Amino acid sequence: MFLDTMFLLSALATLGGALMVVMSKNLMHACMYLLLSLFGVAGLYATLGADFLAATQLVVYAGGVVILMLFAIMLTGGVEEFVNKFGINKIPSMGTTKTYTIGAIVSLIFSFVILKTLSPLFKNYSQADLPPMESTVEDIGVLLVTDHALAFEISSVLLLGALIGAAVISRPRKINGGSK
Amino acid sequence: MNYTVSSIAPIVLLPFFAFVINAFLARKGGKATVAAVFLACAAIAGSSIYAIRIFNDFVFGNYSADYNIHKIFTWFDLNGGGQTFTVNMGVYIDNMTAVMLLMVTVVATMIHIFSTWYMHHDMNYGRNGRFFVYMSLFTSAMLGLVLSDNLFSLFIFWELMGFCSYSLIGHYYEKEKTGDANVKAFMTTRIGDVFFLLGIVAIWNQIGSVAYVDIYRAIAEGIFTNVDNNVMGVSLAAFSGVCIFLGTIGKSAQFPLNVWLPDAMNGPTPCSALIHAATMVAAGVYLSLRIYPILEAGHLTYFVAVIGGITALGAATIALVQTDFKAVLAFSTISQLGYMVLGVGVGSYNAAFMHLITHAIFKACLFLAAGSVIHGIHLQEMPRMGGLKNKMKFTWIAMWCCTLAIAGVPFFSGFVSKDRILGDALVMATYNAKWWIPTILGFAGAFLTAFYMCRMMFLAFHGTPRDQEAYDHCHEEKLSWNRNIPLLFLSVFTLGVWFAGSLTGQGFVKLGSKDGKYEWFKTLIQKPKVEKFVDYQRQPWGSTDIKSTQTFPTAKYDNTYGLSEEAAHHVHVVHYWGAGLSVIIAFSGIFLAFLMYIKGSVNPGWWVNSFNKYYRTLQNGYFMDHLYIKGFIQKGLLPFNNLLARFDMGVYDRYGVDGWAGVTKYIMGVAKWFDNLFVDQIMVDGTGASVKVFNVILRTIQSGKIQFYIIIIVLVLLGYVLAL
Amino acid sequence: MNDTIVSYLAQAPGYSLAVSKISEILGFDATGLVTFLVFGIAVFIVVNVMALVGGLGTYAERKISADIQMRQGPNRVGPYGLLQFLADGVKMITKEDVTPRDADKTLFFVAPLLALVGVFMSLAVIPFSSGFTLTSLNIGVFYLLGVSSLVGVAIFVGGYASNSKWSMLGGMRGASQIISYEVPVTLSILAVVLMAGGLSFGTITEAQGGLPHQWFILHNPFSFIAFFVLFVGALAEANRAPFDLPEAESELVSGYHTEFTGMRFAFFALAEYIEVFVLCGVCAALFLGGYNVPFGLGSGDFIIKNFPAVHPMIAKQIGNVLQLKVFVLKTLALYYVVIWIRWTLPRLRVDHLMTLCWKYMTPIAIFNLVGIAIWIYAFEGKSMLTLMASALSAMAGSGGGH
Amino acid sequence: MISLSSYLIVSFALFLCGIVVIIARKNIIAMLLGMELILNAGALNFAAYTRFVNQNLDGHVMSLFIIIIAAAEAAVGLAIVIRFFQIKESIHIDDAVELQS
Repeated sequence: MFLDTMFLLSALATLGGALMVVMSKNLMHACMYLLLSLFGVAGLYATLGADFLAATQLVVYAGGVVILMLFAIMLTGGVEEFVNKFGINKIPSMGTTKTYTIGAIVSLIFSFVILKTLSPLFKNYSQADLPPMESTVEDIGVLLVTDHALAFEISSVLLLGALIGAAVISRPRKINGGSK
Repeated sequence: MNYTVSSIAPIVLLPFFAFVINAFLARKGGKATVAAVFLACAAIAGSSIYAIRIFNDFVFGNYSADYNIHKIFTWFDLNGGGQTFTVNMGVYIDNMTAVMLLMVTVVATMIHIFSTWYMHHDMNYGRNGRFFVYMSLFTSAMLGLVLSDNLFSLFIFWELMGFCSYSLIGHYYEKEKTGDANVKAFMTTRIGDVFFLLGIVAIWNQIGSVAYVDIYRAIAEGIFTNVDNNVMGVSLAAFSGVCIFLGTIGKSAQFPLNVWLPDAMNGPTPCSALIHAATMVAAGVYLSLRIYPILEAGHLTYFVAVIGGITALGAATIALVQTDFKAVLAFSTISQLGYMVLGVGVGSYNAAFMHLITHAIFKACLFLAAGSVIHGIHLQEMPRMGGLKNKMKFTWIAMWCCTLAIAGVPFFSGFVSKDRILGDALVMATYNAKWWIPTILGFAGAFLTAFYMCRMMFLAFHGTPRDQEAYDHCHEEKLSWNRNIPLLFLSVFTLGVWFAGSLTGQGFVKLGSKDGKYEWFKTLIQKPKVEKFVDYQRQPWGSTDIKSTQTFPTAKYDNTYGLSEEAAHHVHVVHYWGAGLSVIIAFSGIFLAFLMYIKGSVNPGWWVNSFNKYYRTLQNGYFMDHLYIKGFIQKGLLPFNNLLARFDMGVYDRYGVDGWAGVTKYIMGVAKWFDNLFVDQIMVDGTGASVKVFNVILRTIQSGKIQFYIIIIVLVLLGYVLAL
Repeated sequence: MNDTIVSYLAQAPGYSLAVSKISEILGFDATGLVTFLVFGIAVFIVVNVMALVGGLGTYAERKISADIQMRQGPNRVGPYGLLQFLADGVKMITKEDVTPRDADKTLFFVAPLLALVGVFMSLAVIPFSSGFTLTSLNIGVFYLLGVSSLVGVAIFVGGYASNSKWSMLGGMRGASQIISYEVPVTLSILAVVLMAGGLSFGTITEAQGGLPHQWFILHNPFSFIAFFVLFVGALAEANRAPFDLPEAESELVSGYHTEFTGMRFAFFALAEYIEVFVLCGVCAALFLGGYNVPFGLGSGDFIIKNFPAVHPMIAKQIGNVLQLKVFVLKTLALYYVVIWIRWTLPRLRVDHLMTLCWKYMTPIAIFNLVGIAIWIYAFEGKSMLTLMASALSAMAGSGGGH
Repeated sequence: MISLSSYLIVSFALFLCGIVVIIARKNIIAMLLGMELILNAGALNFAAYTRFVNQNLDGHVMSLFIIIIAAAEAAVGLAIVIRFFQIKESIHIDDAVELQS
């Protein structure tokens, strides 16, 4: 009962947010809806008993990724040019009816592909015979340093690489020709 | 006795933490540096508390002589070729370690305290607390070396100490001489270390482990002397023994690698006291005591004894004529290290170790006192000193105590240890005539030791001031605690009763007892009995030591050396002769010095003028530096290098490289023709033309627009799914 | 999975009786409904008390600053001016609610609410006492880190939505400051987690004791440093002086809330004061022993042992009240320090702020983390003072042989 | 009554939304938003299967790695976007068609 309610609310937040990310004409608003959607996903994790994942989702997305996105929007905002260097009209950056139609068709094709390939493998499981939820923090911690130690190490190297890479790429430097 | 990791690890970790923190803290200057100095002193004092606990348990704990604590943990595993190769690290504490730990921590504490006085002015010259940073790291490394349970981790700490020594010798880096001295010290010991590593590798190769216990077991099982395990035609024991002993020669400044130690005196005096007198050079002797069974199995004892004897006498003769205050002490250090090695060679195991301990204490005290003198009078030349006893009472007292100890005067510690080494040498000489050589070298050195130490004392402290100006400028000694307490504390331990008596059981000192506990040092420190290690069980890291007192009967010192009554009687008689002889020698040395420098009835100037050639030879240390640089490096290595270079340029470059290039050039000409005709015109251009055709098609697809790519991917997926 | 305040109240003897009565009246199993209601009431109480604390925070700030500057401070409304914050609230409500013409209306509306939501969400795991914790989540600390970063988003969005350059700069400063300082703060918290062996506030608090030498701040030298790293980082995360660059009035008028008026401004201010309270509470719970009361007074053992006549349940309640008092006392002491710092230290420059974070506090925090790991490995988790005591006793006790 | 398929439907819808965003938008940052949606859909699937099928937490670890990778991707991606903006003064995807500026 409680879980069902929570699931419905979270799913509503997730899908509503995602849909508004699609529909919204304002990038800033889209970003805020993405935040809503990610909170919804965190809620879904919580209903799945994945408490650690839910908290990680909050920490990483709400605290990190969304603010980064907002920063990027801020730093790259400005007047939009509607004509490219060849003088041809550009498609508006938030999309037009035409692009949305193409997107819808592509997603339909994608859903067809996925359903066609994966539906024979699908088997439903109901909630009736599930064990009660337990704290997963300790087990995940143990798994990370035993079975998945290599992946853990590699991801730490990846994060370090991302850190250095991001710092190096976005560092302002002189460009020949004197633009910014 | 329940030892867990947390009661052993702090000994090493406290100074190490102090090093890590001070590395950041000390360079800030001002109060931060003061805090860093305090932290360094507190850390070593803290680890001495743990060391005292261990010492206390081992000495007063009524355990047998071969009781030990040995804890190991797996450092890393190497898997390959179906074999698992486990490298273990661990701590190994037996009686020798316990005594050594106490000596290192207490002497280091005293030297740290003294350094706070001595290095006080140094804080302002941009160096700040760097000295204390390295002292902490050094102490930590030395303690780690003492606690190591295998040769490999010992080697790691050994090298770490070498590095610290390098840094500390070069403390006054603005002087050019200092820069040369630390490089020299580093490079000279490196020669020995290369061989040491070679020895470790040889042992590892044969028995798959370098832990002491495994080495002892392998010796007991005869692996070291087995003919199948010969290395380069000699037995494994001889090969590895010589190699590791070369490490000792380098670190303990034995002949012929003794040239670095006198130059190392360029460092601050407290660092000389800690590193080049008390601990690091002693580490070499400690190592040779640890591998004593290998030396014995390889029949190397005579070689070791001769090296020790040569060093003892040679350094003593050089010390006779030195005029620099610290140089005398430096050469006397080399000489005393020679005695220790001689002790190892003649099989006087516990006396060699005892001399290590006693020497560490009195030589540290001597160096601190020397630091006190130099700091007071601002010069190091003895001919310009004299009469200083009126200005520096405490230094004078401390220094006389140590001088008497090093000269081997009865009731002082040096007599107890050195006399026993010489006595054992004499015993060996009575068995086999070839042992007379090291024995005579040793006795002659003892005479010279007494002479030159007293010469130093008389020149510096007695008589009238020879340089009135320097004397007048010399500071009056004030009663400052961090200067005098280390001196007096250490000089108390130059008395012989601490080492000759019985600290255990009934009363403090018990001389002349016929049975039972007699001379704690002899009881505790005995040669490792390799047979006991055949069924040796290791304790895992983190376990509590569960052995209880009951399982270990009280140790007894076998007064007859395990010999028959007749042989034991012979040994005793020879020992009495040796003791008598060395007392006579010591006093005659002192008397001669008295005649020369106080009474004036023998004129030293006449001797110098008459034997000027020999005097100059000694003054320059037998021209060994000269020999190495002019003879070995310039005549030997440099021409060889030139020859190699010439070979490289003339033969290898001209005929090898250039010749090969010529051949290639010719082949290339043929290839070029073929290339032009077939490859270029037909294949390359043909491919290009065909690519051009495809290019037109692909160019339209490769628009650079990512979304278009995604759509293509999706369409391909769709096609794939439909085709299934 | 997790204890809540409801499961604590359900231990009371009358609770299950009441639930069954209500079920009888309503005709269906009302356990869920009652749980929901009770929880709702508890949340209502906490939120309102916290709003009150936030309001009193503004009063305290003004009073303490007046004290530091040798002024009187507010003293007209109520005794000692205690009701000043209510008067301020009334003023805020009655003010005109201005929205700039070019503002992003939706986000301008959402931003203050987002700030308040982020702070109130973090109240869910604050351990006021062993019983009175809304939910003692098993990932409490981690959850708190996650939701408190919503405030950063709110500040940023508020700055953006106002469409004013001061607000914009303030918002960007605020967001960059908050995500930067999250690194040392998280690392310091991780150090505590390492010592306590759990992410729950309950576990961390129970791992400490009532007396100062049992607190984590004195556990080892590294944790001593870690506390200050956490505290300074918390100041920066709550945009308090000397890190109040997002609202630096000398440069940015009033920073991200320049354009906000009336209740919207009040929401931001309230969020800031409550967040300071929450972060002080976190510092107290992680390092200063949290709600632990010494001598077993907190768990009621003391009373049960010495006064057998008292019912154990009552003893426990008394203990709980004591715990609540201790926790609030520690938190308020830190709150005072925060205000004190604000009126003592000058503001940092932006580049100094970032230098402090990335070049000093982050390396120190990493060093602490490694140091604590080594400490725990080397000394088997014993604290510094325990080790000293055992070393002393070893010295004293080893004489005479074993 | 919720079951595995409920979660899969949610994640499927999330995934399709992401695809639409990526195809329809011409703004690079907006496309990155779509990427986040897609990654979340994947991570959600892992967590759902862990809960309903085998309960062995490997799925959680996998989701964790997905979150990590999403964070790294966002950081590097946005850095590239900012750099791109510095060079081209545009974040329109159709301006990013050359390998050389």
